[in-house]
Amino acid sequence: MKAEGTMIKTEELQINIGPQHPSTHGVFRMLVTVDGETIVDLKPVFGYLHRNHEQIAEVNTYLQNMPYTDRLDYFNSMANNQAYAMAVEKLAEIEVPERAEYIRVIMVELTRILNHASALGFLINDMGAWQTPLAFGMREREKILDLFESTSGARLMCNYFRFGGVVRDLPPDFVPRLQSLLTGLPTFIDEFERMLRENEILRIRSEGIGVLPKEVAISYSVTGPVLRGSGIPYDIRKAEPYSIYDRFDFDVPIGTVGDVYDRFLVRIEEMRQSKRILEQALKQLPDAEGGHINPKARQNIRPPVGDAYTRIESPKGELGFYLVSDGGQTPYRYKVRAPSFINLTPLSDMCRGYKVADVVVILGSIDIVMGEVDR
Amino acid sequence: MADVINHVLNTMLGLNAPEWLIIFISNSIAVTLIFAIAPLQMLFMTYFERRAIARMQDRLGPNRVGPKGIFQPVADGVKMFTKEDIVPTAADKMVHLLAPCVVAAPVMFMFAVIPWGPGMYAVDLDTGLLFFFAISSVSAVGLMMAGWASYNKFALLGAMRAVAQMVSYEVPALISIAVIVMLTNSMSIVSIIEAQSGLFISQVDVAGIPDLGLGWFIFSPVGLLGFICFFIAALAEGERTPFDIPEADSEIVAGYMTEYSGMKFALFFLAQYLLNFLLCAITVITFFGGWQGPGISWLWSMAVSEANPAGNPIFNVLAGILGTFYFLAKTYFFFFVMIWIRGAFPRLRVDQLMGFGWKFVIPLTIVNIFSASLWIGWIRWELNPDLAFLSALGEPYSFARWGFAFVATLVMNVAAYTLMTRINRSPDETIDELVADQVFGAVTLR
Amino acid sequence: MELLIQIIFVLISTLILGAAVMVVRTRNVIHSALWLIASFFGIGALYLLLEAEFLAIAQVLIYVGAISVLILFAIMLTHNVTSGEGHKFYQRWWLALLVSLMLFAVILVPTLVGQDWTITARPSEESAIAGAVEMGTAFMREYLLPFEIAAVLLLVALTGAIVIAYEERAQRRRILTLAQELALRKQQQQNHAEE
Amino acid sequence: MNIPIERGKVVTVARGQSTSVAGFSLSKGLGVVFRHWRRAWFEKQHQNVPATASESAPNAGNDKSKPTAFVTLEDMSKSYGTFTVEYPEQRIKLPEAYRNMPVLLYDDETGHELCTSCFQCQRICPPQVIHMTQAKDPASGKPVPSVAEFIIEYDACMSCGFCAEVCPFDAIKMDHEFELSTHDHPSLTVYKRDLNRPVSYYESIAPGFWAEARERAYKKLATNMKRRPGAIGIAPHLTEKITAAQAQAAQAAAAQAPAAKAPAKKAAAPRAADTAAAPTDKEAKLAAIRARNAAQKGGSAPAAGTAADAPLPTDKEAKLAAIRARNAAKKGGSTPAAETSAEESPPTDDKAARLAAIRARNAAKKGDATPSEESDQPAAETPPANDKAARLAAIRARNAAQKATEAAEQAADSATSTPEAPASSSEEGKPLDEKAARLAEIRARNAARKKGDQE
Repeated sequence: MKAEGTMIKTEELQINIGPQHPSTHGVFRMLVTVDGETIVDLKPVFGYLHRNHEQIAEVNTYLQNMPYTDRLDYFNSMANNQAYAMAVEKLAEIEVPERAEYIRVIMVELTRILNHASALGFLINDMGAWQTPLAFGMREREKILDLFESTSGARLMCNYFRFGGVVRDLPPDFVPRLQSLLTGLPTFIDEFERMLRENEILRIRSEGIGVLPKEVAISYSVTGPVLRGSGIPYDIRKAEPYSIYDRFDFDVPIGTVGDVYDRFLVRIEEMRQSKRILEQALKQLPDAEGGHINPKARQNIRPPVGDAYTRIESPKGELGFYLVSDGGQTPYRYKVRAPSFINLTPLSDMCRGYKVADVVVILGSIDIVMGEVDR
Repeated sequence: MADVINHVLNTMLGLNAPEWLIIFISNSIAVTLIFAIAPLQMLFMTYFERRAIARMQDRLGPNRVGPKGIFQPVADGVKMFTKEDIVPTAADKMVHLLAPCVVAAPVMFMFAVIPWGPGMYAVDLDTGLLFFFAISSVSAVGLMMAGWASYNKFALLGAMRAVAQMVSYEVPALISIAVIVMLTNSMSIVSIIEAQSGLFISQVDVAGIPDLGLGWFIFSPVGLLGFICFFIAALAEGERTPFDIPEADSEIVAGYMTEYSGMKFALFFLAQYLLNFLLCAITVITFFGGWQGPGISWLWSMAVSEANPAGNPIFNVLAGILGTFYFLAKTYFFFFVMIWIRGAFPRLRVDQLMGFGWKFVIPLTIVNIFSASLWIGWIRWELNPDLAFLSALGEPYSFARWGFAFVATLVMNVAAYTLMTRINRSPDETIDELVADQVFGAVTLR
Repeated sequence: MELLIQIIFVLISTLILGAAVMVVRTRNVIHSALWLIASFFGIGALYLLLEAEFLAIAQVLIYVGAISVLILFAIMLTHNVTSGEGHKFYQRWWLALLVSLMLFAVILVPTLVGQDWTITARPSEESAIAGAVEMGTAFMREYLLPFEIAAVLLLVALTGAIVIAYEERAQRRRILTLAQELALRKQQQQNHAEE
Repeated sequence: MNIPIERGKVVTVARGQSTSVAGFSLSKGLGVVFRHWRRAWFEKQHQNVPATASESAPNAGNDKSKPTAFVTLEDMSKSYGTFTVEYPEQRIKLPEAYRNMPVLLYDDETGHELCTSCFQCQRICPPQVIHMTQAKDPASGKPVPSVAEFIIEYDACMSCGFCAEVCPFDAIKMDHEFELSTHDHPSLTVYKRDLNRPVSYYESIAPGFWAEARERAYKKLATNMKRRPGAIGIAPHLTEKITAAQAQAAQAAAAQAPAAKAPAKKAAAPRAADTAAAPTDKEAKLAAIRARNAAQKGGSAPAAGTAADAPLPTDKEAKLAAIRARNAAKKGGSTPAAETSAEESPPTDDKAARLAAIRARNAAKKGDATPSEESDQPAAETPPANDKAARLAAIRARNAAQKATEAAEQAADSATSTPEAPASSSEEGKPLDEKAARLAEIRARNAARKKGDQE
């Protein structure tokens, strides 16, 4: 599509970024057509990590699916567990005791901090800083993973939630260690911000890059920090408060322009809000003995015929589970609404007109995990 | 070096060796020394870098091979030797083989001009600085050859960017060095270092205070701005963050080094690290007084040199050791600053890098030349009857003149710096500029 | 010492001539450019032999550092010049040889004949304008005019290049980012609304 | 686009024009990095922790020549100092709940495995990697509550921990051993001989969990041991040792005081290295456990220490004396061991028949018995994932036919002993008439409740 006549014939180059590439966050390929340095068109290609998750789910019983949900967004296994557990509880009408709800909120908010800390680390890494911000982010992530290990037994594949509560109660040393983590967190976030927020090089590389205007964000049904970066204050924990999120007060950070810099600042602000929620949850944590699970809840359930869709605010966006039960032990249909997959769709529009070096930064700012995209 | 050998052979051992034999021996010793020291420097630098950047990231760095990981570079070297050297079939065999040599050879040339201590230099060219930068521009040709010979799209793109970056950052590097040449009236590196002795830049030796060798150029505003611009240009020349576009860019995998493996890759690596060492060395030589430091001149006055051939060679050795210590300490401090910057900053995009170079660094260096000429004018010009106002300042090289020049150039340089930063924050293309482009017919809406 | 210098001189000149011939003979354009660089190096070495340090270094800096990189850039950026074929000798190569010999005769022979080949004593140190200092003062004194004319010439070339680059950039197809496109479309709707 | 937000406000992130002169904020970044560099030389973030007994014991898996120091992140608020843990020399202290690969437990003293192959874990396992066969009494051919062969495919297991949760006998637990990398892939299909771990080992790695499960486990083990004839159910590598110890104890008892029925007393010899073998007898084993329970409860620990590889007892006579004393205590207070009818019934040859017998009895029991106290887990009949499960399904189908004949006979003398029978799931084959009726009634009740909620 070139204007005729005086145009200087420039040859369009097809560059393949990925699937095996240092900065594509997992196995993901982008076929980029480039005119000189600017990008004309970008075709994302994925499916390399497809593991037939939803078909396996239809063969397994409801309980047996729980460990598989850890492997969806392998960064936030607790958030996936919560979404799935809430979907089944809604389907089979199982109540969750108070203490279990608080434990769940604590775990998911810890996952949010861990996810944003490492997502920002990877984003700055794509911009070229040699792993120093990532090393700081990973240090905080290690601390949180130690807490997960002492409660659920595994660092990444926690498999900690059950229908009606959680597997086992918090270990005795969990609360004091979490409190010391929360005291240490502000130094990490302030240091991260002090190091990078005003940094000229970071501003040049991220201001005005990968702009996703409001209307386009809504039309692509993008959710999570990407949507809030474009300036729309939509957070499911506020818009449709599930579990006990209506008992905590926290703010919803939004950006103005919707570029990489806004999404960077929104994620930093969200880490602070998660810290606020954690502090309130720790104060209100009821210490009912054995309150971590509803005793009457049976794990091998046969939910009555019907369907249920629940959605939670996972660190990457709106994570939804749609379950259809035919009364049997295995779900008839099991669908996951993966936020990374939906947030990935506007990538081609967001990258058009920018330089090749910006593609990787824009992809990093969307923060995708291929396990969730390909399922 | 030659006079020491002459002294040792003739006076000490008494055999009157012919002139050319002495020169031959001293030069051959110097060359073997350099060819031994350079790779060792490179090995230590890789280890130094990995340990330093590890500590910045709260980790330990290599500590398994040998005590405290000392032999890690040796292990890397052995690995490089044993790695298979893959040459792409479609590659241009000869050029692919020659490229690393053309990149590494000039770097060894540049060592010839670097003085490690008082009297310890391989050759004292009276155009030393110019030689240094002339030879460094030859490696750009080597990069071009590597990029082209690998017959790989990424390598070609990377080579083009690398050469564009090196050529476009040579300009500010040379101009900011020209300022120092103006101050010292000579391009010979040895005389530049000797000019930085004493206490103050204006070679005004205050009575009673011995020559502490602290008269470095960095202490004058002209030198300070020159240092800032030169160090930025050195970062770009040595492809260090935030300018390491060609080497580890996220979209062109490893730039011009993509198709190289084994020992050829190690040669590129060697050339890059030695270039970084040399750029730090030149920064230290021109702005921080090379091997100058307290105690050097006192030792050197008693050593064997043209000034007093009857000196005791022991002092040569002592002065040499102290000089080398100062020189290496400063150089490794600046290499640490390079690592430090690498640990803290992200990378610039190619067009931003070029824009930064041409719109920020080069204008600053030109302003610096202007303020340097003012500096020289104020301090050195003799009394001129019709320039009455100058005589008010006292005779040349006087303290008053030096103070006045200091203040004036400081104000000019700081003003230039802030103005440049203000100008360069140009916002993105506004909508009406877009519309204007549309008039050109170039903007087509989909 | 004289003999040594003679030997070195012969070596360097064979390097230069050999490289120059290879520049013409090789098929691959890039190889010929590289041979050209080799010959530039040779000339630099000759200057050093004549102890004109500054000239040798200037030669290396300018010819090998800048101009050859420029040539390589030009070769690589133009599209199909580097394919390597099309270097066949023309059938009538002898005609080309004849013309070049004629040219050689017309220009060079009269100057060579008129030259008196006696080697005078080596010029003394101070009169040789070889050092950087003498060259600098010479530029400012005897050769000020050529210096200024060269400066003006370079300036003209520089501005010319910039103008061409701007024109080319203006005509290059502009790819709008999403935000710019939306803003432009909104602006156009406003214009239509006003009409 | 305004979305109502309670208990919090919408915060617009301040992009703000960088006020400082260019380069100043760059130096702020440098300042942060330098502080990390400076403090990394002196401070460490992981604190050293004393190693517990089990961890410092040299792990047979791989030779840890250097003494391993254990570290953990006690104070998590520290943000400076080196964070590296130098792995083989330093190790992070594994929390109690840490789970890697499942292992089977066997009691130290009696050598009996806790597992009664109730197939719960095989059914619940998501990747279907657990395979087992039930042991049979060689004489009568009837199934015995013990496992003959137990296989876990360690390479496919995702250590989700379901088997440990589901096991009613606390027989299978998640181990803390993670250094399992090996060259030969077949070795990752682990058989029972390599899966067995002594209870004392598990107690050392997860004291809290074992304390909770200890009571329940031992009570069940006691009843199960009663129903295991001969040396069935003893961990394979201990069989000769235990049988040897029992035989030798039996001769001593016979020589000393030949009782009327001469039940051979089994000397609960601790796992001596290679004492002579003696015929075992079920009552003797039971006696040993009850005595040890009593002794342990009473606090006067008998000579046998709980550490798995306790040092060899000084001499045999001291042990014998202790055992005889305990026997005397037993004769006085022990409740008559009810002989469950299971052993006398004619031994059918294959395992499935015995299974059917158990299920029949359960069905009868479930009809009148109150719901057993631990959560009733009718294992759902997972569709056959691989060929073994298919064969099992076929066997179960044949059982259905056989069950009708035996139901009446078993129902008469259903066991009165404590409800320890494995709550094996109701079968999905041709349901018994009253079971189907009951199921239908439950579903009706659910539907009613759901309609009630909708109004």
